[in-house]
Amino acid sequence: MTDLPHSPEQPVVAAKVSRWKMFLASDIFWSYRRSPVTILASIIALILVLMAVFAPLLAPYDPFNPATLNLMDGMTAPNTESYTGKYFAFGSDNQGRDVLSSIMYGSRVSLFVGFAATMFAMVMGVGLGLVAGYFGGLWDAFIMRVADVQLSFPAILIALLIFGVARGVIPANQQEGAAIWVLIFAIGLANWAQFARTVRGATMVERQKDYVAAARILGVNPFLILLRHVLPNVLGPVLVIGTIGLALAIIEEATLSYLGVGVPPTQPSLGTLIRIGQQFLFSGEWWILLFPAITLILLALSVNLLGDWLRDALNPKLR
Amino acid sequence: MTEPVLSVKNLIVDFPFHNTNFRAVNDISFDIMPGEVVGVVGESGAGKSMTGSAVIGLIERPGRITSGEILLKGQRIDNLPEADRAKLRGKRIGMVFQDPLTSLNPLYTIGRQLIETIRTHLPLSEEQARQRAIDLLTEAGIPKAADRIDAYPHQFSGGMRQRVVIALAIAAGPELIIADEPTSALDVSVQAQIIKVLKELCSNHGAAVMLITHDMGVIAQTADRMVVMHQGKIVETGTVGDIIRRPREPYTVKLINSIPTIASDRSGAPASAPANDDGAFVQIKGLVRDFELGGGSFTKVFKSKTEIFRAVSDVSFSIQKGKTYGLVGESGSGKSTCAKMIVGLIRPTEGKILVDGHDVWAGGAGERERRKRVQMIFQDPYASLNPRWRVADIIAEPMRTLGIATNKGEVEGRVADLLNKVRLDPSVMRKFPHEFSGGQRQRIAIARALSSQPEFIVCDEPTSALDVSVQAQVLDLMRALQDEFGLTYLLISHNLAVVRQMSSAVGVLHNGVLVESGPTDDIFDNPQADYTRMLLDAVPDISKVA
Amino acid sequence: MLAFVVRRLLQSVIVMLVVAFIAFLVFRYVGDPVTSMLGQDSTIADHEELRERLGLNQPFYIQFYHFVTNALQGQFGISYRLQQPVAKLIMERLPATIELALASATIALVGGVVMGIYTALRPRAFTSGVIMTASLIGVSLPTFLIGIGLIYVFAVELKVLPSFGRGTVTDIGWWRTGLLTESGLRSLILPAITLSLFQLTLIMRLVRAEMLEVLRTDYIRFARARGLSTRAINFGHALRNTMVPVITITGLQLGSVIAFAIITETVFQWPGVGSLFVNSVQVVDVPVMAAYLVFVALVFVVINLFVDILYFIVDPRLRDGVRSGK
Amino acid sequence: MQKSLAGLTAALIASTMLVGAANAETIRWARASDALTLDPHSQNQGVTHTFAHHIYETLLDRDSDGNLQPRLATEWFVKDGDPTVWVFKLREGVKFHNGADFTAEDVVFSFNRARSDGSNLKQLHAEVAEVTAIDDHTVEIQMIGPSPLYPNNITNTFVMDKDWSEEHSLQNVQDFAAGESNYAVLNTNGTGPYVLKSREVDVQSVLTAFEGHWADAPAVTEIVYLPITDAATRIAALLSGDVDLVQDVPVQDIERLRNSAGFKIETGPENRFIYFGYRFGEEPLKSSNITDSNPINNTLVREAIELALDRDAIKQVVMRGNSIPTGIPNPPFVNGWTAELDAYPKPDLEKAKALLAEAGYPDGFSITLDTPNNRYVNDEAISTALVGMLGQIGIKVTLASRPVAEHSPLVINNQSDFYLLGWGVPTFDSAYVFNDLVHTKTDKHGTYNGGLYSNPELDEKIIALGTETDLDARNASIAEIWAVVKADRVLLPIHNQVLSYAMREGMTLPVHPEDQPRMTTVTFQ
Repeated sequence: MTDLPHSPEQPVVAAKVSRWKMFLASDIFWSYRRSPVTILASIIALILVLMAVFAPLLAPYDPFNPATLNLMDGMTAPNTESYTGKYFAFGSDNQGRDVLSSIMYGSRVSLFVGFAATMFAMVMGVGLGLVAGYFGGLWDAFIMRVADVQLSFPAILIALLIFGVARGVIPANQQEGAAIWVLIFAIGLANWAQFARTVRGATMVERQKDYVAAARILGVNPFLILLRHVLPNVLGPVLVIGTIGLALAIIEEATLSYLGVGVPPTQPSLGTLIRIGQQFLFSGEWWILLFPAITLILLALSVNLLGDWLRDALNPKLR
Repeated sequence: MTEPVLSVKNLIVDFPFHNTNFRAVNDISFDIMPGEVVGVVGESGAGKSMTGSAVIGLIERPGRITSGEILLKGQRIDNLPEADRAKLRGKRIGMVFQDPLTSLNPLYTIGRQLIETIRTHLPLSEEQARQRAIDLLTEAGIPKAADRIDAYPHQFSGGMRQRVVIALAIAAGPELIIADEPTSALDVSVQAQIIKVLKELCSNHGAAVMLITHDMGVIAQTADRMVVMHQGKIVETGTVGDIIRRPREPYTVKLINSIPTIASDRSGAPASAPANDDGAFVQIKGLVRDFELGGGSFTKVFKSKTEIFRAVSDVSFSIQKGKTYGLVGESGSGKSTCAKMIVGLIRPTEGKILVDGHDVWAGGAGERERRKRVQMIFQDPYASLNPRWRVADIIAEPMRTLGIATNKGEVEGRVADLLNKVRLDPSVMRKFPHEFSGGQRQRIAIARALSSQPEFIVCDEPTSALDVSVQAQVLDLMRALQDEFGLTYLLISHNLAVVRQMSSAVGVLHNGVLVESGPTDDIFDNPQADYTRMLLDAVPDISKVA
Repeated sequence: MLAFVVRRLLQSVIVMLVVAFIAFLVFRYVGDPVTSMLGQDSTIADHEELRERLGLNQPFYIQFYHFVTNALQGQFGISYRLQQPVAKLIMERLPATIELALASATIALVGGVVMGIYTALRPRAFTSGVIMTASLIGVSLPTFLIGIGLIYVFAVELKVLPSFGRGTVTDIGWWRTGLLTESGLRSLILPAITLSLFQLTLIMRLVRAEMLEVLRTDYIRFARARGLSTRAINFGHALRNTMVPVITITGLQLGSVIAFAIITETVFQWPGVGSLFVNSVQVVDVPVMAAYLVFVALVFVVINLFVDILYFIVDPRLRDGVRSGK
Repeated sequence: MQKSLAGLTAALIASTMLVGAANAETIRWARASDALTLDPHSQNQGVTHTFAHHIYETLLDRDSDGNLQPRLATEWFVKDGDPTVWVFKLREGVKFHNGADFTAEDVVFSFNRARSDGSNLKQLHAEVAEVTAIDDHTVEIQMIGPSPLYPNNITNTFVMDKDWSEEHSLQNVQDFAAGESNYAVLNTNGTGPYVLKSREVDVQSVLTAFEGHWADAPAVTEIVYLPITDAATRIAALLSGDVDLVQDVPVQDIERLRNSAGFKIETGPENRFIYFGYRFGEEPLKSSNITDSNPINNTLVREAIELALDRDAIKQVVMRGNSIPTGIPNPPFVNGWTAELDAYPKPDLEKAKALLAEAGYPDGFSITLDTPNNRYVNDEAISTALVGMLGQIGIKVTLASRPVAEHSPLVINNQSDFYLLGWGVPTFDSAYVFNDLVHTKTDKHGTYNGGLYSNPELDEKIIALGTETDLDARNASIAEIWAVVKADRVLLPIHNQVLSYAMREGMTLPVHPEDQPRMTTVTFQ
């Protein structure tokens, strides 16, 4: 590494850090360009996200507005005429909802839950991770023990319990409005530990660096140091976990709805759609399960692939 | 005449990166005769290590040999299939890396690693191999080799590990040893021994040595002939004596001149300082620092007693205003700990630190004084600048934090001013650290230090991460600034030459104890403490060239 | 070392207490056991009376206290749903879950490590790319769907594997194993795969990442420079160093396998503690739920301890209390 | 339909006597959940009873049409001159599995046990004052007052062996608070047609035919009982040939199974209706945007809601034709049911809107509907459908879907404004419905009257039913009550559930109205 030429005064590919930093800058884009899989993944992800965001504009029907549904349209096969003479590209489900539209709106819910939950987990995890890693000592011990306990239970279990509590604490008549937020809280709380662990590690490394010392010499407030100096330098790995976490959160949401807790059935998420469709696996209405399932796979897969690529691209050693 | 062990002909190594092709080694040729020690010298990026890798055939992707030939004992090897090349490694060409701490597999005993290597190349039984391993270790100067052979790497000191590494390299009796900066990671005192071991072992086993280093001193002491490289090209080749005494090429001249020499320096040393008096600007009185060994907070909770390690014990010295005090010591001598205590990063267990009469650890007031007056320059210019910040912000942080300048325009002005002071173009303030070379970064670090208008700057190994030529420039800059602002320096360094050049008074630190302190020339010319004497003898110096 | 183990155990106890406490905090909200216990032929009076008898009217910390004091004597009460001692129920179900967990853990470990090494040694090979991508599908689908899918293909369509249950079992003492009969082993395949997919992907990626890191270290370069064979380098030196960090994460993962089994066991009607838990949640069988959660915590703690000890064995630096590189 | 089915069954039963006797037949019987306990008096729950009916026996039983049939009792009648005493003549020559003889003492013991505190059956025997053995084969039951329909209450009260029980100190039913479980939870000694061979809770139970049984040997000589929780897995098990009979068949799979070779479906009405309940009283709803009054309390609104409800659509789409829409919360089996009451209005959105406007809610209102999602057939889907239907007349419904364990407490504790619930009528008499769903909520009555409907006149009539001996007068009174209930729309009935059993070709299991199929009634072709 130490061995690329430079006359000391020309700011070209100078020495160690500067060289791979430059790499990084250009290489993220470069490694992206030369990885067709990643390109494909990002395109798919983009399409799905746009589809979800603009569902109200794109979707042929509004499956979330019960008043527009006619039960008699239920179970219509793709591209056959329904009871009320409608045509559904992907068929309709047992409530007469257009599966295509449901997928669009469903991804909207799933993505929202996924993003929000991951954000929540990220903020919490990063925050605690920074504190644990920077201040160490009992702070560290305590936070990491909690993280251990947390990790000893699968996200699903935790989410289940939290959901139960919320059910009890929130007055019955407000629960439906709250449901989605409870879900976000539950999934988020179930996933913060990974972030905390990673950030803690990275922080412990950064804390030793001289630029932190330089700030400490000036007596800069520790939290300011964490925020302005350390945080920006530990965000790389966080980003990676974030992407993977997003996919994970979406799957977890699906699993939760399989266990009977989750978003209200009148506003099905991708996961709820799959849970519903799964009942029709043997009964011939394959489209109710197939299309949402494919969408979920595509979504999770593409997000994961992006996360992968990001991980490798951000890690100069892995090239 | 005899056939050279190694002869490199018109070697070219390219690194095709996605957008550019970068030529690491550019059409070089040289020979190494049997039993000869050839030094390859050059600054970082000169392509010397790459040459070594090319010879042993371990160039990392995407680098590759574009053209040229490498012959071992007249047989061409650069075009051999990987399998056959692998056979050469260790068997006929051995290699020693720079950092002994990372060169050994931490999970296996050194014995296992030796025996494995030996048996890969020589038809020996487990026992025979073990015996040979023990012999090698003994040869390499490992005491009680027979007992220690089953120890793990982490149970050896750096110097010892490097001995093991050399033993490993020589294990199968290769004809050529490539030593890539074998001593740069070690303390001077150890350095000398390692060089000795390397030389002895190689001559015993009749192996030629290709010694790659940036340190002219090492070459001067060790090598028969030397090859000077610069930007991938060979600048000059010849016997060590010739080149050092009568360098022909301008680059070589520049290189040699920029090397600080421990011999009493030309730049007219500052008048030796008067003995420790209380009027001094900086006074360190009976500084002590203890560390508790081992154990996280939980161990603390669960086991009552923790062994105490005294890193700094009763260190006292003082610095006159505008002068430089050099603190010399090897790694682990506690010099950095002193620095940290003085700038307020670590609280002293005992002792006082007075800067301009203010005790910097005396509560809020003291701290405020310290922040105003004391600043620090760090060793590694790559770690001391926040990579995510723009130069402007980095330099501005101190003045912002201390409220010296707040409004945007003023700050910008001052930053530009400081950049000029450190001989950098103000336009660079929009850039990020990674866009600069090591030397430039150190200048930025200095600018930051000056930004709070301190009177006293602690410089912890300010140049040890830099090439000699750059080092010279940085040292000049520091001198100039000292004169301009009447700064007081505490210069911490393991490089005696640098210290001698820069400082008016010197202290020698050994295992946390200040073994000797006084005016520079006194200490260098007639040292009292044995340790100091040992240090001075150990320093490889081109003036000592055979 | 001993001090370390003791400390660990102490922590474990705390962990489990915390878990149990949280559990009780939560239970009051997951539903009302009484309504599920009394059929529709019951009066409000009956409900009150039963609630009183079960001590459900006491504040949760009292209930918690009773739970702990009883638990300390190995008393976990009797299941509301099945009216049998909880300890007995869990012991009966334990073998099934453990066998399933071990099976899938083995699949995950072996598959994960092998594929991880492969993809690390051939980072640019096409096959590696395929493996990397394919492995993601495992984590891109909810477990229940994967399970149903496998059943549909292998049981319904191909009729090659059983669709549910554990097949014929044989008793070895109190341990009821399905590993000794052919039908037992065949019934193990689908659930084990379903359960392992997630972990497999995870371990594989971890191994790959770590291996790539290790392959770039000095001592590997030095090993090359000494002319050691590629095999010796990759599997002798690189792999072992890779394993050090892998062990921790893997340990944690295996811990969660047992808990993850909840879904898999439900889908495959696997008679383990997981399905027991799900059935208990349906009717708010508090004693079982509490015991289960504590049990999971225990498993995790034990595995963690085991992992740390393994750590000591693998990494000499730790034996001498030197901070490990990772 | 069920009639013809029953006829067929009868015929087949006759034919199989021979077959069954001839060759041994094992049947693998899968359903959603396992019997909770083997203690026959501990749980009053369908699944548990169904299982128990194979090991233990009751004095009286019901046939596929729900008519009372003799079982351990051969005759039963009200004692001459004393309308408060029921006399039961017991079958002779009946033996318990352990060989002990079945006598009146056993009946007395069992009934007292069923009435004891720990028992979940005690409500069914609330009217009983004392049970006495007249001789070895006669039992008299002294009621508090005249209770003409008492025999309907005892079809799930199983008879245990007194000596065996005392030997294992089973006088009391399992107490949940107790530390350990009693002997009867895991061990049995009944007079039933099958003997428990092995049992692994939630995994499988094996029963074999009891040679010493008083009736003819059944065609099925061995039963392997397999609980499979997940519906899809359950069906998969049948399709892959791992089981012969699936009891709880998801409606959406019925058609597919009916049409696929090698499988057949038996369907029949269940004695259980599904209905919506809602909040009465002036107090405003918790979950509505109308905060000054309770729209539901207005008859017009309730009528509007019913007019918006399209029962036939639910039947066709949600239930796949497997339901019997009804206009009255009372299954056809039950005494008091009439075709007129059962009639329900065709949906009429225009009229519904008009009614809402007339009631003062021209733009509708909002309300939360609570629904279970794991209890009744497609419960959540039904509620979801209603949300759509009400949406069309401007009533904005938010749906709260919960596991039944969280749902039923809401109803019992009157915390729900609007909820879905199902109700079975084990006594086959309207009084049972009135007691729990219509009577004003007290700690003895109206337990599940979550809407807090209260009508003092009805309450009197309902109480009176309990003691009315003149059946005609009683039925008349029932009819009057129903008239009011229907007029007031106290409950909004949707349909009666239809049961479907799926089985492999070559066997037949008739549907049991209480979903308590007996393997003794299985026949093979």
